Amino acid sequence: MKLLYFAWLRQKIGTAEEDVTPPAEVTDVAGLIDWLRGRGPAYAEALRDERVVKVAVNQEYVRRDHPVRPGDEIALFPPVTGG
Amino acid sequence: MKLLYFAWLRQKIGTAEEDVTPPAEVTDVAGLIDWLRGRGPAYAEALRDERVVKVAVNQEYVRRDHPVRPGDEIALFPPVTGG
Amino acid sequence: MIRVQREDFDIGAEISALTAGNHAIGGVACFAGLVRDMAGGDDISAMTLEHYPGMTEKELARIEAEAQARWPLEASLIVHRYGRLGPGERIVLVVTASAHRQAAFDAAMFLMDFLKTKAPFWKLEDTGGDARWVDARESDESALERWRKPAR
Amino acid sequence: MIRVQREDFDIGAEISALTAGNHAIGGVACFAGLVRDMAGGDDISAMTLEHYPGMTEKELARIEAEAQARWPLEASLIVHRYGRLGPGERIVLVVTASAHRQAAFDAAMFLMDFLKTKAPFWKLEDTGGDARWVDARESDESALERWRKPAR
Repeated sequence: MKLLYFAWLRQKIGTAEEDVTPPAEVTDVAGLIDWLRGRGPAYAEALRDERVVKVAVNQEYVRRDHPVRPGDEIALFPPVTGG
Repeated sequence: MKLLYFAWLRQKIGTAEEDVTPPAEVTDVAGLIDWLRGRGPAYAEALRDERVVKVAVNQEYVRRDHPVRPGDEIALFPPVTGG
Repeated sequence: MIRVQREDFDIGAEISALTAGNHAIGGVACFAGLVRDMAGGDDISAMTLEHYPGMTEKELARIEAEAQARWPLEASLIVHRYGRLGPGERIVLVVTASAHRQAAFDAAMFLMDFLKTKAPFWKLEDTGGDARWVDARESDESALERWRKPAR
Repeated sequence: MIRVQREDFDIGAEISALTAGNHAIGGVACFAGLVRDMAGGDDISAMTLEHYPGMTEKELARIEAEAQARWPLEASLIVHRYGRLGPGERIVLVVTASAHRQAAFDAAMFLMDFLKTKAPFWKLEDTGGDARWVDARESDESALERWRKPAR
């Protein structure tokens, strides 16, 4: 699946975009975030405070129990501040 | 005193502006309207329905008990419809 | 600022002139009233706006001062036209600028509500052959009610 | 209509293009957001707007469709810029046109409230040497509450 990061999440993780293949037991957004935290201190720090991490799957806002599948475009970003 | 009429009040009365000298017992707006009604059928018809006659003395909205004096500019008009 | 004029106005140019150089402004709300071609089912071919020169300017200035007192505005503008206007033509412009958007929106709504019920303008609709003075709307009067409570 | 672009926009030209020829429009409300030069006491020398291409357009279109469903709008427009912007520069434009003014005002406020909390844009403030991501405001989130009740 394709992961996208924006704003300070992008800066903390150090990349804007990556392709990942999590293990089969990662089936939803919550599981994906847990798995990402284990990928290194930059991920752990960026994803430390769950409340300020918003997630979109295939460009739609989703909750933590939303499924994630191979081929999905999954974006993680802080609360938006446009307008 | 100088009287000004606007919109359909102007059309019904047939003039936009006139100088009048009411008798001494006309001391307020209510008295002036009563006196004007007696000036002819066009005035009586134009001022028949009090509720749709707004009055400004010297360019400020006033109530019926507001004094009228020689030298005043007094405007009578229907409810406004700008904007 | 207030202006009463026969000529048309350019909304973008008015907003630019009003806000130029003031970087404390975070939001600009504006409202423009246009001549509609339908009123109560009759086609309007034109409209003539009559006003009370002198009192109009005073009332608009008074309404603007009231809005400035109620909201932290960085700038405001009211432009109202008079004379003969065709369908689609601009009649009135209200612009309010503030650090934050809600103050700008609220002040613009306030200005429009007061202008509709206090500024001495009268519309004569020409529906082709027949000319008819527009009646004041009950809903415009009742729109004032919401401003009786203290401003936020 | 929605547009996401790097370039500036001309408010007057946008409104004219949007309303041209539609004489059912009686009122046009608009809101423009500008870059303020002060944020929490620090001078902002510039701001960079990052966004999520693809999702941004989808969210703006969804928000606009929701406003169209709630109010009888004759036309609407959202333009949002991205990239680097200096103090006083225009960031966002919302325009709503309706037969009556309150629908136009309400829809414009609705669009701004949703855009502020849903459109995937992020502001990076440059306060001279130091760059800082703008925090989401609690008040923007709570501004949504008022739209929970059914529209007028």
